[in-house]
Amino acid sequence: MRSSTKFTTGAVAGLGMIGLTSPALAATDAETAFIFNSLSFLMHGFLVMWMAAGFAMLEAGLVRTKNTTMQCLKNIALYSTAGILFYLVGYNLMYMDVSGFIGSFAIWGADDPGITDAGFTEGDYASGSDWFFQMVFVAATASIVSGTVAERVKLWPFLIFCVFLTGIIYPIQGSWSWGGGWLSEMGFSDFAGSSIVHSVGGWAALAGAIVIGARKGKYTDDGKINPMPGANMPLATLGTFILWMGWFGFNGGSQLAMGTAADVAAIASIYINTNLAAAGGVIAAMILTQVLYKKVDLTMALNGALGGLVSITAEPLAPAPGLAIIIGAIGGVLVVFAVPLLDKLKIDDVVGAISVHLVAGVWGTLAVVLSGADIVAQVTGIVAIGAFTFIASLIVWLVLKMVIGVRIDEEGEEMGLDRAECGMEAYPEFGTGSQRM
Amino acid sequence: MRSSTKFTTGAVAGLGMIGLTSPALAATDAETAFIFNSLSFLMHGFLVMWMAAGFAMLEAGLVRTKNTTMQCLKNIALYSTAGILFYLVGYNLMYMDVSGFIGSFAIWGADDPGITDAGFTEGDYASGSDWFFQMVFVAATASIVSGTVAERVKLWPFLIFCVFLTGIIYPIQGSWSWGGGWLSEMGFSDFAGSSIVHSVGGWAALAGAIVIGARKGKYTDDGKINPMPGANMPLATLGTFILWMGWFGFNGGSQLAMGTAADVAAIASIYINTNLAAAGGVIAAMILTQVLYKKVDLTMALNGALGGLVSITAEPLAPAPGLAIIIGAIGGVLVVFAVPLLDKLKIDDVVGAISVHLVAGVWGTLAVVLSGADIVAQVTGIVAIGAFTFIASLIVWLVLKMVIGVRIDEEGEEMGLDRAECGMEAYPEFGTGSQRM
Amino acid sequence: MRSSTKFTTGAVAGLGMIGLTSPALAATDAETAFIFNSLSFLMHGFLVMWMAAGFAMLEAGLVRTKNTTMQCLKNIALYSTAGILFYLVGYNLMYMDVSGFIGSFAIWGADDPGITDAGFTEGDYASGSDWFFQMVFVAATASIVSGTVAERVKLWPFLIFCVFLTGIIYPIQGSWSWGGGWLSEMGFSDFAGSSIVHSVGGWAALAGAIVIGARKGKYTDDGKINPMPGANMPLATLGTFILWMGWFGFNGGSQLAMGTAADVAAIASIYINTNLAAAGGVIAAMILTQVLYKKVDLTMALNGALGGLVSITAEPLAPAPGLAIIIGAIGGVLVVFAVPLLDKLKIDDVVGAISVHLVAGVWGTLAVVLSGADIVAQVTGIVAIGAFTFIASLIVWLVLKMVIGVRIDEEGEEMGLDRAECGMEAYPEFGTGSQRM
Amino acid sequence: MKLVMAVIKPFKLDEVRESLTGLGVQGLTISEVKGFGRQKGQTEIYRGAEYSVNFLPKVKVEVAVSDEQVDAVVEAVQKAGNTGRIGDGKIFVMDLEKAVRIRTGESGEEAL
Amino acid sequence: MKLVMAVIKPFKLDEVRESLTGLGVQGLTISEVKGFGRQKGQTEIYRGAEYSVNFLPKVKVEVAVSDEQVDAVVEAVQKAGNTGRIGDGKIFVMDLEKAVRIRTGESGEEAL
Amino acid sequence: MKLVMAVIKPFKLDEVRESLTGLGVQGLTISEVKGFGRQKGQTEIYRGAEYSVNFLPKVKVEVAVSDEQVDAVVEAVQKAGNTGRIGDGKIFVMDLEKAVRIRTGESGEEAL
Ligand SMILES: Nc1ncnc2c1ncn2[C@@H]1O[C@H](COP(=O)(O)OP(=O)(O)O)[C@@H](O)[C@H]1O
Ligand SMILES: Nc1ncnc2c1ncn2[C@@H]1O[C@H](COP(=O)(O)OP(=O)(O)O)[C@@H](O)[C@H]1O
Ligand SMILES: Nc1ncnc2c1ncn2[C@@H]1O[C@H](COP(=O)(O)OP(=O)(O)O)[C@@H](O)[C@H]1O
Repeated sequence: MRSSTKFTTGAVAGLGMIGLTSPALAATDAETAFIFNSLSFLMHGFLVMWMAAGFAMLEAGLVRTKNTTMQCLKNIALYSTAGILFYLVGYNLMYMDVSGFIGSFAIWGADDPGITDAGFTEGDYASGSDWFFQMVFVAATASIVSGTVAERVKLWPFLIFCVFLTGIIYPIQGSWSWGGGWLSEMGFSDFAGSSIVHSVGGWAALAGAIVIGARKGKYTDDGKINPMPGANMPLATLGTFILWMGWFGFNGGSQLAMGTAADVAAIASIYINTNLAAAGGVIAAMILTQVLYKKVDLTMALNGALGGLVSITAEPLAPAPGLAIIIGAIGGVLVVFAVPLLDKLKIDDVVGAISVHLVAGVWGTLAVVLSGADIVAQVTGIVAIGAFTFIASLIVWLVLKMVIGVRIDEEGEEMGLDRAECGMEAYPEFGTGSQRM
Repeated sequence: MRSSTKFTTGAVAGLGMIGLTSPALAATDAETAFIFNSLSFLMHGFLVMWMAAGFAMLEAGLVRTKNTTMQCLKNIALYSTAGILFYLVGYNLMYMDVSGFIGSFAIWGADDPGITDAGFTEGDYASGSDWFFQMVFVAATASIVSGTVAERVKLWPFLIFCVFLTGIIYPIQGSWSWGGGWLSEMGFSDFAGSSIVHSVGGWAALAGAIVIGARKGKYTDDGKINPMPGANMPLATLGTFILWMGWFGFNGGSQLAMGTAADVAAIASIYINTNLAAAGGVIAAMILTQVLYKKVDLTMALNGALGGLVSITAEPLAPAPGLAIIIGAIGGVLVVFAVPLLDKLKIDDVVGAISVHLVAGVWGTLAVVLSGADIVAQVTGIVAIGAFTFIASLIVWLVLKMVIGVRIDEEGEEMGLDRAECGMEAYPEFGTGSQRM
Repeated sequence: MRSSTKFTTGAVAGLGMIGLTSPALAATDAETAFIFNSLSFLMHGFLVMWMAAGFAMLEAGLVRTKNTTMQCLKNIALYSTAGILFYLVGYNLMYMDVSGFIGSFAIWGADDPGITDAGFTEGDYASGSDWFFQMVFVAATASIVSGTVAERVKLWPFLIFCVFLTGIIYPIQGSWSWGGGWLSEMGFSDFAGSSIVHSVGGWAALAGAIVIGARKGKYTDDGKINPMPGANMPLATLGTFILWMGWFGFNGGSQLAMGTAADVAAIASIYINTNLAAAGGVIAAMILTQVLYKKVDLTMALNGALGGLVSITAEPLAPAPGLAIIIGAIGGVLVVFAVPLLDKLKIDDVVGAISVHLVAGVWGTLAVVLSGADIVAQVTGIVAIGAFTFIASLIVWLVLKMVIGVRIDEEGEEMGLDRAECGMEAYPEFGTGSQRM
Repeated sequence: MKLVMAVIKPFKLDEVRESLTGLGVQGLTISEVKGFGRQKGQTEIYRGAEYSVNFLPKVKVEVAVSDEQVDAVVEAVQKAGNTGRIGDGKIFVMDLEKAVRIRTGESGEEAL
Repeated sequence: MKLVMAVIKPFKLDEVRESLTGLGVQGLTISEVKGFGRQKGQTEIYRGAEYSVNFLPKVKVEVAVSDEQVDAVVEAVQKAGNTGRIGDGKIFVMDLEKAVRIRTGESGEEAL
Repeated sequence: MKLVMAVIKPFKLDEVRESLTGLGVQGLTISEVKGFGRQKGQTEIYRGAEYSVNFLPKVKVEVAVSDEQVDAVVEAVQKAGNTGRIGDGKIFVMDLEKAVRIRTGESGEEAL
């Protein structure tokens, strides 16, 4: 479990927890605390699991109809892959016997010595509850990638990339901080993963977008950008609401405990800040697009919510609510500027995932400095995690490109991945669907 | 927090809680109770937050395609606005130092004196958990309005209305009852807000519908009603299921405690009654539309579920399950009759929100009399809350109308708010979308 | 409550619970355990309730547009019916004074003698929390049927079938095992209901499909199968994700307790196995359709997830995670083969519910043998439950067919149930909808 | 007989239909089309990038009429479909050699 | 050459297509249209308010044929599209001056 | 005047439109159609059962032109719409008796 993160960033709560066990008169007993802590992992874990549906709906709404079946398929497949890989390799690589730069290669197994046939003797939480909570995080990382490279990456190469991302790349960099490795020793602080989860997804997505290239026709030779509007706005909205809901689990559960009054009060603060940062991101993105474009762009408002959420994720506990609104609003503003900037660089990010998760993720990690983190440690973490993830991802994408190819052929891209790779239309009776008449 | 409500309407449970702390042998200790109470606020709070998505989907499904992007945007924007305003003004206006008719103007701040570095000393729940739970309620009120005035109200004036509704109007009337003001002293009982939340939303919506007027072409001069069918029934169904799920949080969390066996048993009863009232509303609406129209109207069944839920909200604990079914069924029946009645009055309520939240809300508040509430107090509450909210809303809407205008121009209404104000189609490849060929 | 199941299949945890209450030093007190146990029922219960939305979306996505409104209506109606019937008859028939083969006819009422005005004295959980949890299970059974017989069964006959299924058939067979009847005494083990819930739904669906017959044009006389593709793939995907999420409640809550460290650790293991079995089902179905058909069929991947989930439901606790993946993967494989097989037998199952819930349900019940269950007891249970449910369902369907007819007339089937029985299009502005121009 | 084919603005459909039934026209067939012409589409912005919509939604009305009716029909459509603003559309008239009512097999003007 | 344009009931499409291919017709083009005529739409009720649907879904079949084939084609469509109930639709025949196959540039009857 | 009606592959629409505007054509009307012809649809598999899609998506382009322009227009469409692969579609030319601009009431070639 993320032990060292706890001590680094959750210091107040952490101390609280130790202190709180002493006054016997009113204190929670050890087994009750064990249950609360485990329950927090489980409840918040199912909320984070739900984010997989959020990513699926967001992305299914932002691609064109001809690639929608594929986008759904990729999302359920990557969530499945992430779970299996994190079990086979990832968890132990990230958390077991971390030497500083890497954990150990082994299949995960539950370990609760404190629960015996004679009853409970000691322990902080059920080891399985922690595993479950960590597992749903790694899936989020892979979801980020799928949005960026949508509409042209082939199914199986994409899933193979996810195998490496969730089994190797994510866990190794995760071991540096949450696993108790060198970054955590340096004082790097990333409460729930603005960098460790979100920017990692963003870097992997960026590497993918570069290797795979833009969708055919997205950028014309004369420098024009040719928008390819998403097919289903309510679906994208639903996805955003799901993610917003899931984020209470993402950030709230990252308190890693609920067995004391101080812990549950901390979770309450985290919920509030998480919610208000998202709200700040929405309002900022709306005002900004109104000013810039004279119309309010819904997809930017949705991205703004996510930008706000990613921004507060590195430190959702310490800031006062007012500061959380501001941190989130800045996240929303960054997203609105980053999206067209990436287009100018001809980096084709279908759903804005790089802007949301990488750009706002970096901002969020820096913003921890406002709550007292060491700027050098933060920058070191951002750079180290970014460099490692980007380079490792680039290598995997390039090898895949050379060996089996990562991109659908032109004809398949034209007809859409749904017919080319799935043989199945997403909406056969709508639009130009084959089943209309 | 809603202290006085607790004593007024949750009397049995409240007494239980006091009594239960004495028998030392088996009782939950104070810190454990603190955690349970806070957890109830948080868990039920995220369920109520989820209702924001429910309203968004319900409304997105019941408007026409050309206004769907806007409806999604309004919903995520109002939820964001409500949170920020409740933080800046609303909470303290509703709950802090309520003098009888109003609280105080101040920014909210967490206050948990019982949690110190030395550990937990005393307290009922984390103050932030209560804030979070109360905040998601106010958002529901604003969501109700957005459904009624859909398809013609302009974005920014609508959001400004939400600022007043969530920052001022809702909190002031809320201070009278949940804030411990004059209505609560009178014995007015509204457990989870049939009046305080739902009818308030309904009154504000009614004022809006009157000031803004009906959609162009909805009512012809010869008295004919011209239906404008909602564009996406599965979305409306999803929204209803989300709201139903969220309502367990809405009503269950309004027990305001989970730290004793009696409290958790009360929450269980509330879940059961909430569920069965909704079920009663569905079945009643289905049978009634079959009898009246020879066909079963899905949108009425969905509205029936919501009518049942609103009806039971004023007292979801005391009734036996059988009575809950009946209360809900009457709610469903009222909705089926109220919808065409409003049309006859040329009050154009796009999604039926006035019928569901105002009409069934009044009924639900009256139905508390069946569980022993004082009829005079109930009627006083209904009238006072209604008169204040309706007049205050009317003023805000009228001022907005005069100053900046609240309604899109005819051409914009014809082409749809999505293109007129968002420049973005909800379904560009479906129907007559621009991206089909 | 499912007392005997607990002792049969949750033996380790059950013993643990007894043992754990003795060591006074660190143990949860009785009231705290009561709250935890009740909370588990409530929290897991709302997750299972959410599955009703999952079935609705899955089925709404897999039918054609002209039957989508009806599919939404049936799902919200059956969920409502199931709750009311389980209250009026079902619960007591299943759990009260079970004589071996049947409980008693009586309306359910909460019974918590351990909670008095003087406080908590004794008890394991709030009786209402248990009722709520059991109620949402029976709704799942009815949902399964609605998917199979979609697109041709009339509304009211279908709902009358649901009355019998949820009020009589399900509770009677349930009394044999979870009610403590003869099957449980024999040692039949079905932790969360691979047979008791899922295969029961599957058998009832199979009887329905046989009595009602295939959709017009599905099977041509020359033996050709004429696919009728589902209209909305993202909706079907959303439904699957909702079901997946809800399944943590379905299986996790079936631990029936959370008041000890051992229980919460068991729930954690159940979450993990549930998740990994679904993942195994997805990956297996994807690889298999790629190999068989050279394309990856999204609907099969979705069915694969559900097949994996159903497979692990009979024993989600005991297997190691690796075994859970394999059990789920086999479930996914079975589904991929069962779907075309049923088509060959001209059994028209619109959404694949028989393959998912019956076939994988039988497999899952057999797979408990891998965790030590007695094969004779398992086979006896599968056969007894299957025979009873299938025959009883067949009788109800046949009587309905004779008395009021179960199938829409040809013209109505051609124009779709939405217009024929609801007078309401699901997507009036899309495809060939009436509101397009 | 003649086939009159008109391309009009979608929101003018009801008026056009009513003016035609006013002339005694018993039936007509419409379809959704997109038009390119002097009227240009709005420029939209999607996620910061501009684009223009070249083809605008129009409705095509096809009505078969007798030779005597054709002038009145053309005039009625022209009047009812007119807003005076660019993009109102066109009316085209073609010769119709034969018309058959599928239900009865009748042909010629009785079939209309 | 002639252009035969038929407006038929949607569920008759397969039968019409089969009867045409039976005559040796090699290709045809269909589109979704809505028809207004003697057949009236059902009256529906939405949330308590009645409304009638004026335009009913139909399918338009367009097929270019040689002058010799035209009578057989019209007859085939009339037979296959017939249910005997109101709303079966119409067949219109127009003169076709020229036909070109885009792929090869062939024109005239070879292009069909 | 003539009415040129072309059935083309959807992704060729932009090229066809550009080549027509290159000739000075000011307007045209398009619609979504489905074509049946020599080009056969892919066989798909849905949940283990094979099916073939008979009708393939095409775009119909209708453009009214003056008699002088017609040959150039047909040639332009044939060139721009050509991929050389089966299913490229057809061009049909019909006589147009009258054209009216709804906005102004102008008729004849000025109306185009
Ligand atoms: N030459 C043409 N052939 C076919 N359709 C045409 C032609 N010119 C215009 N149209 C149709 O008429 C519509 C209106 O034409 P446009 O030039 O925009 O305005 P106006 O009719 O006022 O001159 C176009 O959108 C197109 O559908
Ligand atoms: N004069 C007409 N011009 C063009 N289409 C027509 C005309 N009359 C009828 N139609 C088309 O034929 C369809 C059937 O016509 P209708 O009058 O309802 O029945 P019937 O063909 O049995 O007389 C209509 O829905 C419409 O699409
Ligand atoms: N006789 C016809 N009448 C009307 N449309 C036709 C005819 N023949 C072909 N078409 C249209 O042209 C399209 C292409 O025809 P097809 O035979 O597939 O290829 P090609 O044009 O290369 O010969 C068809 O899909 C159909 O839309």
